[in-house]
Amino acid sequence: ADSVKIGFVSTFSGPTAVIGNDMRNSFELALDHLGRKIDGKPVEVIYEDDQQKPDVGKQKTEKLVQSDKVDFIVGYIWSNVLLASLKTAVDSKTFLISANAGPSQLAGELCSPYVFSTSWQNDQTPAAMGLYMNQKGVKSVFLIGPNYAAGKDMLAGVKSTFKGEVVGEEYTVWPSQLDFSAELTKARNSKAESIFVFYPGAAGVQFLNQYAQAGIKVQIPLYTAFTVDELSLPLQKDNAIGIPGAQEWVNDLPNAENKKFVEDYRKKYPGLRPTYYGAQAYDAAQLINSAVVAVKGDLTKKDAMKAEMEKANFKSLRGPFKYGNNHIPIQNFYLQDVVKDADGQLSLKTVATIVKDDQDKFHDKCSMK
Amino acid sequence: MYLVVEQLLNGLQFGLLLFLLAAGLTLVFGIMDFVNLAHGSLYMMGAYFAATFVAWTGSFVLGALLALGATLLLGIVLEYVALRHLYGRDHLDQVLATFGLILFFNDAVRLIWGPAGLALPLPAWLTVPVQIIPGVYYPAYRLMIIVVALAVAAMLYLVVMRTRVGMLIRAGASNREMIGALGINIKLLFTLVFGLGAALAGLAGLMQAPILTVQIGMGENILILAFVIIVIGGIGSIRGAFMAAVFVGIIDTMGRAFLPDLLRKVLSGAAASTAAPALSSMLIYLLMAIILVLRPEGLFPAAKR
Amino acid sequence: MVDPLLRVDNLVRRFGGITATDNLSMEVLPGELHAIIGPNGAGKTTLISQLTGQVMPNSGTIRFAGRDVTSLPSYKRSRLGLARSFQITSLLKDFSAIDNVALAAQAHDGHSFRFWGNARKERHLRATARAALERVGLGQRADIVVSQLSHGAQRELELAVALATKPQLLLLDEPMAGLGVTESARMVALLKELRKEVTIVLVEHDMEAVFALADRITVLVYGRVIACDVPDAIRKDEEVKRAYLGDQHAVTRHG
Amino acid sequence: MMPKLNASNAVAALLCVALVLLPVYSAVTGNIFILTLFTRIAIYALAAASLNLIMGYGGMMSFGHAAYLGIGGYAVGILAAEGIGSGFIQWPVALAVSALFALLIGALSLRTRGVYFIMITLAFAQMAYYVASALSRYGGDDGLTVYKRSDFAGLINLSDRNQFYYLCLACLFGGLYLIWRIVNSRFGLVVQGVRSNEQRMQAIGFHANRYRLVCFVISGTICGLAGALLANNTDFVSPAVMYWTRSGDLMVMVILGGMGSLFGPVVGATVYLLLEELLSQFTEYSGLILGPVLLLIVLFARGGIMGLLGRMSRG
Amino acid sequence: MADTKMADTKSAEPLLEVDAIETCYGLSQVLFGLSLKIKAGEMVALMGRNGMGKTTTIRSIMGLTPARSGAIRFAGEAVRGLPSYKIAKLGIGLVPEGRQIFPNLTVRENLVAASGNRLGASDPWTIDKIHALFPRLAERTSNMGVTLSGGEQQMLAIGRALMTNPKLLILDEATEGLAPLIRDEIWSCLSMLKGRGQSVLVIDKNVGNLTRIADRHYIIERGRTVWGGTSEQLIAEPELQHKYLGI
Ligand SMILES: Nc1ncnc2c1ncn2[C@@H]1O[C@H](COP(=O)(O)OP(=O)(O)OP(=O)(O)O)[C@@H](O)[C@H]1O
Ligand SMILES: Nc1ncnc2c1ncn2[C@@H]1O[C@H](COP(=O)(O)OP(=O)(O)OP(=O)(O)O)[C@@H](O)[C@H]1O
Ligand SMILES: [Mg+2]
Ligand SMILES: [Mg+2]
Repeated sequence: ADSVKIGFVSTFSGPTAVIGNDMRNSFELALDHLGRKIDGKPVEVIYEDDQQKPDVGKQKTEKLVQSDKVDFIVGYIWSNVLLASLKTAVDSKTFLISANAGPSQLAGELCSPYVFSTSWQNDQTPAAMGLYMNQKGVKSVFLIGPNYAAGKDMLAGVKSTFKGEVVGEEYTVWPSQLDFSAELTKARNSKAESIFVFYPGAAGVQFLNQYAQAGIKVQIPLYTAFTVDELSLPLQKDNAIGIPGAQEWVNDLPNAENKKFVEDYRKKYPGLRPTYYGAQAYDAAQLINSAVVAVKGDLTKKDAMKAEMEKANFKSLRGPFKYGNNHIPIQNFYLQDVVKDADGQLSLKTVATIVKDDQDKFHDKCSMK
Repeated sequence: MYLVVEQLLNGLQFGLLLFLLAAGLTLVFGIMDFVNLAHGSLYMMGAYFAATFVAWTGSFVLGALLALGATLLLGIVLEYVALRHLYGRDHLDQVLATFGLILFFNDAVRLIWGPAGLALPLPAWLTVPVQIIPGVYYPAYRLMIIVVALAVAAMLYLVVMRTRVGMLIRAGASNREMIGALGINIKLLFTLVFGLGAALAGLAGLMQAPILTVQIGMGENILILAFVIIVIGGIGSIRGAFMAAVFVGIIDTMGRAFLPDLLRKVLSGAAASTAAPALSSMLIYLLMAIILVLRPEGLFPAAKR
Repeated sequence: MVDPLLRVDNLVRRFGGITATDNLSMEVLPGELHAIIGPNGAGKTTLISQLTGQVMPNSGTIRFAGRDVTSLPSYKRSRLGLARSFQITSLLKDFSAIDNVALAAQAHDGHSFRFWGNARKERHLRATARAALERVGLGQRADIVVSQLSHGAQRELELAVALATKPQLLLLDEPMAGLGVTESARMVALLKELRKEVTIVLVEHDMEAVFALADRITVLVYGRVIACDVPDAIRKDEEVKRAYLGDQHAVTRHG
Repeated sequence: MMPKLNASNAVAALLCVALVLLPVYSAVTGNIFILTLFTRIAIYALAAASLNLIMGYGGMMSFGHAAYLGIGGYAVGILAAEGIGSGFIQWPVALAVSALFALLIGALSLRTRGVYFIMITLAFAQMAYYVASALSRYGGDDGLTVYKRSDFAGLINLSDRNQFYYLCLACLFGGLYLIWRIVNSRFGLVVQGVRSNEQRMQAIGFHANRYRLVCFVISGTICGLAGALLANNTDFVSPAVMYWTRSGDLMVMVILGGMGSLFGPVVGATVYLLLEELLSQFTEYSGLILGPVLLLIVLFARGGIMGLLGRMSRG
Repeated sequence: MADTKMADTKSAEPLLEVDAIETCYGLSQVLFGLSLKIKAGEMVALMGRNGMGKTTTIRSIMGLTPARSGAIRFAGEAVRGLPSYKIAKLGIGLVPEGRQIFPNLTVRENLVAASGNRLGASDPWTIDKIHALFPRLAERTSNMGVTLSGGEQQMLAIGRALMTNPKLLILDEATEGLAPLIRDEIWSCLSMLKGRGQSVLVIDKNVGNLTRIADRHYIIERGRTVWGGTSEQLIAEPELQHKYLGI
């Protein structure tokens, strides 16, 4: 082949298109940084919209594999879309790089030589938050999360590391619950010292609104995972100030690649700020680049490419990391907080490193050794 | 005990929040007999207009008023251009047409405002929690929602059930031809009523935006809830919709608040912690199914009022 | 004395505050044409509806052909041989006239859980239906969709549908309403024919027809029977005149 | 009945021929994806046709039809996960469970009419959705991967693209033929009569709800078959396939194609899914086009696309 | 009512003039050049067998099924092509075939919804007057329309049309389903209205009563007016009745 073909499956329609757009923006930026060539070959990217539906995602993946005959497939925000699409990619021996979704199956029994992640396994981020709460000496927590797979993973993640008492655990209807006052009331009455929540996207905005309006913000501190990010922050505004979260990437991580990424991103997409979704997509492009360069552009050498990717031999925006046997990063997690930056805008800032070289706990279940 | 009272209040308040959206829908669907799935889109437009106008004028009240006017206008235009041709038609034609409108509005909003959603911050005077009984705080804004919802309910009831215009709307819904033969310009009347329904949707959108979000697709899940309420209450009955909204609000809230603990008492820990969330997710639908099995025309069938 | 075909005892039906059927008892003998008359809102339609099962009584019993049918649903009563026409036309509007009638015939031709054969090609159903249509004078319009038939034709079709169920007892709720003079006359002639074959209960405000046809007449007022007798006696009954017939000329000079 | 030659029949016939010949085209041009796409279309067409049976002919507006897609799919998926790979077991179970579910919710739902019926079927489907989401043993919300497609003892290989496509097509045509026979049968006439005027049908001696219920069960069973096919096609089942928006999609396909017309749902499914796919190729704002298209079809094509074609050929 | 005034105005010109209208339902034509005239204060009857186009004539006048060609003038205005509400506003009150009362409104609301006195009649109809006319309705005043008996619905339909205080009252099947007593009352009510200068167009099968109180009659046969004339003429020509009405 005289070009490198990459399929990119993400959500580009509906309310969550904002995530897909960010991933695409960052991926495009990565290609710009690579000169839009990989090992001298032009790169061709085909973006496909999964509409956040598993069977549509699967169909798009099939299209990319069968019709476009791509060399790599990147993307996947949602666990269920990824799981539906996985078999197509693996059966056709096409490399698939998850730039966000991290269901435990992917780290465990469904791991595959052809599948890599530039994100994390679902449990890792909340587990890091649990560790941080230990460090802070928090004695008790009330957990609230949406009643779906990732929601349960997140709460389980906190529980796996948090040493204090879990005084309550509430699951809310997903995706349709609008009002959290029942849960907030329970949390306040539980006399817990802290609340932990996981609410991605719009639900996070909604939760913080209600948390602040109910006056609980001044009573019980909140800890979060994936609830406050650069996408939700402009909507959460002051409600998010002082609310800590854990993340493997923050925009102010002190490495040269990251600085360039953040700067160029803001230049290329005025008014927007990069997110961890984007950073993961950016890393995926770099990962692909490293593999193709290693085989000198011979895309048929799949084993060699796999071996190269396993080394994670590229400059990740989050700083260097290693791959576990299951192709999930072994990486640091940072504590982030919301602050007002120089021009008075709210932004996320790294406060501390919670945990170094954290590996997910499903890697033993993976048959690859 | 406090806890129960407070949760009851939460439920009541959530019910009224739902009623705000259901109100416009009762008018358009319950009384004009037009299945308008795009009601959720008008709700969304109300919220987007409000967020835009509030940011623009810097005043919550002014922005809200402008947004109301804008949704009213949008509703009228929509009705005039397309929907008025669908009144006498099969409900399913209306479903398909207004489903098309949902698709259109979602993408139009994404094109105009971007996919990220907007913030609609509250003015400071509405953000303070108010102590309503000793030890129980309530967000001031939610109290305002209660007041607005009650006012809307009263207004709707009076207009529809007590005025000649209300009679004409109901009559026109059942037999358009005949109402025309009585010399009433039913087209114009329906356009105005549809506009009012749209404005009510917009009102719900802008009132709920500071609590919920301003997002693409924000109207869809809540629209289903609004339909549930109208159906439980009995289509066409304003009193029914109001009671059902409160009922659903309270059952839903109380269910989420107390069901898990109750289940834990009867079931083993593990079984309870999987069953409880599943059950409370289903609660509203379970409730609707049971009510409809027992009372196939809802709690307050309209004909008997 | 023959056993009555239909026997109603102490029937009561209330709607909210009003009692539409008030402790009503009556008998219909086999082979007779029994007319029911009474002012508007007297409860005639409500009575018919209770007899055929669209409305359930609050109390009282209905016996048909020696069987207690009080709590049977309407479809079961139809199978026993009770058929009715509706005062306010009730037909399958998007079906052709003949389909309407054929379905009625089908209902009484074994069960309809037959999923395969084409029912519109079943000869005997079609033949029965056509015969019923011919009888009411709609033979020419068999294939017209009901919604395109004129009001009068729809009234005639009502009767054809009832006939096709081959009833033992035919309950007709104002079959002449909406018929023109010609058609009314034809209907009277038809009923004269029919009464030889089947017992008929006729609700009608067309007094000429009623007095021409009825063997006996029951008069309802406010849900109660105020008189039940042969036509001549009813014609002379002062109470009936006061409550229903009005001036004598309304009866004699009518039409 | 000799089918008359008119625009709508011509389109139906053309569509059938095209569907049958598609694998040839795909083999000649090497465009495999089109086959994948049309396999999915055929499956949804079958589901839509089953919905049309109750909605178009029976007047029962089910807003929960996607539940059967999920139930048929989960029957296959769960059996596969438990190590029972034989299609001879999986598929009958899928059909039986769908039928049972239809029987249960039909018996309860048929107490209601009209919009109430729409909403109660929605409620039951949503409950099915939440139950599936709670099945953590079978992936819960994340869904369940079907590692091996149903095994038919070598009779047919579902993993072969062409064979699977023809299987789906055979199911579709089989389903349509069945529906066609049913709607013209005694049973079918009764069901349509009940749609038109229930009181009248009761009065002439039909137990309306019994016929409705049987019709509802037949429809659910056919849709369960579509569910089993879908699970095999996607190699995956998840609760998402039962969410109310999916039931809405099915309704849209039926109305778009033409309710109460035999081929309407096939045309509807084809047009809807193709439009979705094609529009997404060149714009991210497909709703700006698809939405108004749907609106225009309702405004100007009563009775959906088939209705429009029918009127065109009548002059 | 404003009897004298109403009778005077434009007595030269007919109140309603239908000239050679043709009307179709879809593709099937029902009226073929039908014409008729009603003068102010006159009571005119339309006769004809079932399905000959009487109802269609009325629907065309009201604009419910607009005529394709021909002319319709009412109160000096050309009304063909106008929407039905505008025609009704000019002063036509309709008692339609099949009654068409509003099932989801109470009896009282049915009357209130229709009430209006656009033309400023000096002695307009009120609910009380309707109740006096039909005491049965007074008893049912808060019942939903759907629960009324057939005859009660007919009374309500007439009451509703009167509540609009029309210049021209049109009754399609005026006495269908009414008990003889009430039927007599309707006829005497109609002659009373006529006595007060009300113009009426009436369809009914009761030729005897029609010839007694109507001024003129039209016979419709297959969508055409085949005969028009006074009651005396009609009575004088029994073969007409025999030929067209089957009497
Ligand atoms: N479903 C109902 N709810 C309330 N009232 C009802 C209902 N059905 C009938 N009625 C009332 O019961 C009374 C009897 O009605 P019914 O229809 O039996 O009269 P009818 O004798 O057939 O009169 P008509 O000759 O006018 O047809 C009427 O006053 C009517 O208003
Ligand atoms: N909606 C319709 N579509 C098609 N044809 C119709 C429709 N309504 C009436 N017709 C036909 O038009 C003709 C005239 O009908 P119309 O109702 O005007 O007759 P009519 O004189 O009022 O009869 P009737 O005394 O039975 O009411 C009839 O042959 C009828 O079949
Ligand atoms: Mg009656
Ligand atoms: Mg007529």
